[in-house]
Amino acid sequence: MASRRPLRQAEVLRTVETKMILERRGLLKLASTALAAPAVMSHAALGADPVKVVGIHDTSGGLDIYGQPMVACLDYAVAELNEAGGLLGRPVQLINYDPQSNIQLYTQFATQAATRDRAAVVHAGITSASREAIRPVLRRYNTLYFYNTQYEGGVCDRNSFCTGSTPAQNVNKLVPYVLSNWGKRIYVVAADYNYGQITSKWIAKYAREGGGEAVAVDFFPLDVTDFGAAIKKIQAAKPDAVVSALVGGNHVGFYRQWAAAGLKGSVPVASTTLGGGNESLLLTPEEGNGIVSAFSYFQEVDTPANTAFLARFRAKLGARTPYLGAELAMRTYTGFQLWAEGVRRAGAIDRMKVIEALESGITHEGPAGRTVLDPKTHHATLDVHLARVENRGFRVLQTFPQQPPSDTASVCDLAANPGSNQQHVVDVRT
Amino acid sequence: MDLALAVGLQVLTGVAVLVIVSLGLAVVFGMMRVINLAHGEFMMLGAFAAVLATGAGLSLWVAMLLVAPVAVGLFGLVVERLVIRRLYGRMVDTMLATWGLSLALVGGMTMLAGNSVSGVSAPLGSVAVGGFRTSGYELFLIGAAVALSLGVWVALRFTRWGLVARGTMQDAETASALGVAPDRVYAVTFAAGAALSGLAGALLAPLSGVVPTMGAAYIARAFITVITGGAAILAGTLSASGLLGTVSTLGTFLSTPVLGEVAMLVVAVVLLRLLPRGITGRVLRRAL
Amino acid sequence: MSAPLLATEGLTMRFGGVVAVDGVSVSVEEGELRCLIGPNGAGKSTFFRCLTGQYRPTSGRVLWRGRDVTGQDPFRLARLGIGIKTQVPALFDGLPVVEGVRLAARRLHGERESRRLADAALGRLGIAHLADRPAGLLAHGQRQLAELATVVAPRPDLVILDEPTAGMGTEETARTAGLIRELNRDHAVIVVEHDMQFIRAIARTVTVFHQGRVLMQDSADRVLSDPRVRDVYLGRAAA
Amino acid sequence: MTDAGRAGLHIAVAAALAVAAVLVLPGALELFALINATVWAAMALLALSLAFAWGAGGILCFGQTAFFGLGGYAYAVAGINFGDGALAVLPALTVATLAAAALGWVMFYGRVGDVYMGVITLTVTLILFKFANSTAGEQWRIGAAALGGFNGIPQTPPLNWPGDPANPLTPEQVFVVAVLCLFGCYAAVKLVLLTRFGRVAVAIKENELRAELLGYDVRAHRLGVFTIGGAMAGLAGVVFANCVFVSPSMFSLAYAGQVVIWVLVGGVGTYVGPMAACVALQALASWAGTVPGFDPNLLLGGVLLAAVLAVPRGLLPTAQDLLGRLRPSRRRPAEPKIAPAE
Repeated sequence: MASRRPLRQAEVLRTVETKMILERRGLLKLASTALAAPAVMSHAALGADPVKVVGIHDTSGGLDIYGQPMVACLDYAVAELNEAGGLLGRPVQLINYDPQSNIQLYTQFATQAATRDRAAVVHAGITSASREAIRPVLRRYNTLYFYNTQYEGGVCDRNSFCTGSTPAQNVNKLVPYVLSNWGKRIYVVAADYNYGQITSKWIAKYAREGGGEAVAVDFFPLDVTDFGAAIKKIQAAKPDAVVSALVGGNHVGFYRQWAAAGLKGSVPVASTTLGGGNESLLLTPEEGNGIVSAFSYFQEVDTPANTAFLARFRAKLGARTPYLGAELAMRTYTGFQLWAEGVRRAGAIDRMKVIEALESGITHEGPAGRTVLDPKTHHATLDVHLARVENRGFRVLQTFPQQPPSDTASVCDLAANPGSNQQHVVDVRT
Repeated sequence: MDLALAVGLQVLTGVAVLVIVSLGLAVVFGMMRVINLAHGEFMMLGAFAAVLATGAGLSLWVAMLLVAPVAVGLFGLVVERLVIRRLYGRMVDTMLATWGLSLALVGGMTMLAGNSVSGVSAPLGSVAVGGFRTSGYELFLIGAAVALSLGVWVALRFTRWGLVARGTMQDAETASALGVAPDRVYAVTFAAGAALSGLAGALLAPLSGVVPTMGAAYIARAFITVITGGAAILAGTLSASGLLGTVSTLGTFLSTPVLGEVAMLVVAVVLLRLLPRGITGRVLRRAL
Repeated sequence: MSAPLLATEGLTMRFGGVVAVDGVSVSVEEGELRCLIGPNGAGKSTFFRCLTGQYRPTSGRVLWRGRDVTGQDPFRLARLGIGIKTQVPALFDGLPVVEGVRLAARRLHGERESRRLADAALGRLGIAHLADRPAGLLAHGQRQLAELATVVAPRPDLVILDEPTAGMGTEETARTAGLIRELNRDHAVIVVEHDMQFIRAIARTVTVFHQGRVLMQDSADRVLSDPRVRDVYLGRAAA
Repeated sequence: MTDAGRAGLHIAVAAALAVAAVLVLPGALELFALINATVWAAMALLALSLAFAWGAGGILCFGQTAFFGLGGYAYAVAGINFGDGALAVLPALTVATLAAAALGWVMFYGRVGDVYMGVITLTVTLILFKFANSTAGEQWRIGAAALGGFNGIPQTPPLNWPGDPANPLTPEQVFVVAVLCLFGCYAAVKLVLLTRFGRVAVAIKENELRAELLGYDVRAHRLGVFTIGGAMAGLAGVVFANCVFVSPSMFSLAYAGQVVIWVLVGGVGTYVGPMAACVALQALASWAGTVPGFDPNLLLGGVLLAAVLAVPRGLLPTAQDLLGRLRPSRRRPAEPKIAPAE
């Protein structure tokens, strides 16, 4: 696939210069750019120029349950860094955009981040759909990209770092738990886009490998709220357990209606996604208790580092402190730390220098335990936990330390093939 | 056998939801020839009214069955006075104005309440039907659809308002010849339609979650049901809901929820091609 | 003998249980001026709509020069050479009068010729001074004339007029009667009417409708003096 | 001035504006603003397509975005399969045109009434939206192009010089293409109105029965107008796909609604009005989006409501009336709606 030609040098310079005097108002910029462009002066002399970091996360729309705590953590990470003196002696300026759960706004904001804000790094994306919308844009405009969410794996792009867990790390723990505790016949319900489509294949693969079977897979678009028919259909298949890869606030209705139909007692539910946002808070204990998830972090993980972090976090945010749930918010915090470490090691914010530093084996010890960036895949080796919903929170059942991203590693080697920019769909039929 | 029973029950639920969702729109369309594109947002207001009332300590049933319809009915009265009344006889303009109202309501509510989904848990527990378990609330919705239809039938058949309403449906001039101030009839009708919409929103809140944008999920379905049904308020809504609800539920069972809905929309378009005036435009013309 | 210009054979139109037109057979020759009369509800408007393709008759046939044209769309009938004037004048309200008349002529003729025909038609009906006025702003009588100009501009073989004097004063009616006689020099004309003065002023042959059937058909004088016609029609009109 | 003269003047003015935009803006705007301007040009083209169908043909289409989306999707699918964006334009236009013709045939030859036409077009758009949204599975691919469901097709290829797929157009060049498309379509719809076909279409809008009784085939003319509108919407979809990428939201209710709002606010029966309203309202909405805590929907809804209640004929015709009243010397009461005066 031919990608767009990179920017000409002159364009880049012009963009850099004009953007400084612009307001962040879409309406005014057409006029103001045209008028003001010739009068702009070079700003290179200003040493304390802030380093610009852009965050693009949905804080409204169906995905806000994930986006809001992610933005809170990103805000916190930046504030913490600035209080400690910033990066390379410069303050970090964070610009947050809310794409309102609308994919096309992601493209727009990513373009804006790259061409107008000239961000040093963009931390962005919740759904895999949003990642696939912005990844090509940021690659085209040579802007470093961090994706800090658990996802279906396979992204192999030297410009992107994926710091969340992938199926070999989480599904690989969740499904064996289901098989050995609940039974061999699994019914899969998944969100109808690339995350759900690919994750459901992983669920089926691990079920097969564990001697079980995925008796059926149903997909639901993100705007579905009424699961009545689906619930009848599941009952007709008489599974031992349901594994859900449902996504977003609308899909929380599934757990609610599953409980309302009185099925929670007879057919237990596990989920690759529940907990990523505040779902466990939305569900009453009758609806939520007993659902099992696997993630690389839960707020309830009981380690000194996590306890200390949560205390600082609460002290800073006070009454606005969100519930962090599992993985996504903390990975956003961790992702930012990894990038900052890369910058420090590179001694510069230039994209290639930072990428090379990040590929030199960066480790972050933090609230989520140890995270090691894998140079070959740009994915992370991390601790994974199995946990069960209990009274609007999670109770950690089991911890699997230092799980490597072996799924992506089986298809991706950026050291050997640095030009790769695809997402490989791991062939899970085998 | 159990499966057939479960599917049958689900079809009934699907039909019931369509009836509940469409009745408010149908009353307003049938009597006033007004297509209220803010119908979905009236539902949204009803759902929010119910959530707020429950939060204020009222019982869920009072909140759903009383607070929601009354609040939205009053709101409908205001809308009729400020907007609809100025546009009588301009069907297209009314559609556009209510479309504007719908956007404004979504925007306004988003600013007030935020764009997050808040849920309501379904009351009534679960019921075993053969080897299947189903939510008691779904059965309640079927009952509610029947009760609402009966209510509308009684109101149309036995009240003075209903007499005028039926007159209007057959011939607007006859109605004014009955010596009723059309302004008041229209105001009452629109408010009644709005109240039905509010009630529908509250009733469906446990299934749909409550969010300012929830109306969009329903307006198209309601709109299509009413147009497919044609001019007769009750017969049209029931026949179209029956047909479309069955198609969409069976489609969902046989394939996916999306294709179920696509099948329903396709049937509606084909039907409108064959019967350009809706089901009750051709058959059942004298029905209510 | 050649086939009549327009003829119906057993034309019947039912609405549900109501028979609005019941087996009507009428024929009109080239160059004829024919009046169809009858009290309200006699079925003449329904008959008119069957002739002009707005209704598809339940049974029976409509023949144009011997060719079966039953149930054809109005535009196809119009293309045969039938000009139709509706009871409520149908004009392009937002367009200048002359544009409507030109478009009428333009279907068969080139742009230049249709301009000439339009000017001629407007002049013939004495409304050349209204040419640039938007049709929507005309007074009622002017609208009737503008529509007549639109109808005759393409020079149809047959002109069918539905109650052309509806809403006119005595003087306008008289002028319209003159106009119709003048039209009849070049075109066959069918007039659907119930104004007796008007009929008296223009008609040669009159067909009387009653309860969906043809009650009688004869010269104007005889029809107007016939006691049956007086009973069903004039009697009531006089009362 | 004759109609033809007036149309010529308008086209000349538009041409001057287009040339000015093409010469000045790519140099004057930063890249981001330029891409945005391209999006607005695509949207203005979409507004123009509905302004034509609604204004010239009296066809109330609530689902103009159906052809917009189909054009975009067809472009993306063909472009990926051919590996050449330039070759994909023709298939895209063909798909949009055929879809409009088929839908128009169903509606006009089924003698569907106005309101029902609105419902059917809206429903068709919703069907496409639902369908496009459900194509995430790997079985949904056309040749090399996966439809991608909710994701859309982020790999939508950019346009390139014909025969030179290795050399895609720069954003500046895409902007130029967008402006040229917009100008070309504007000139085309102005000229169409001078032909017999266009004049008859306008006449049909004014009085369907009269046109029919004059021997004009109303259905064929409406079908023609609707199909031309659909083709233009398809072209708008191609331009849009070049500056964003195709995804199901092209079919969404929100877009469908906005197009209707632009045309209504700008003035049904004019062309410049809807295009100007499109740009102004988009600018207003994106500005409103930056006001913290303010929801742009409120603004859009308020504008629509106010437009219907206060200026039902739209801003441009109302403004023209006011101007006309200020200049009593040029008496020309109640202009015919479509051809003149923009």
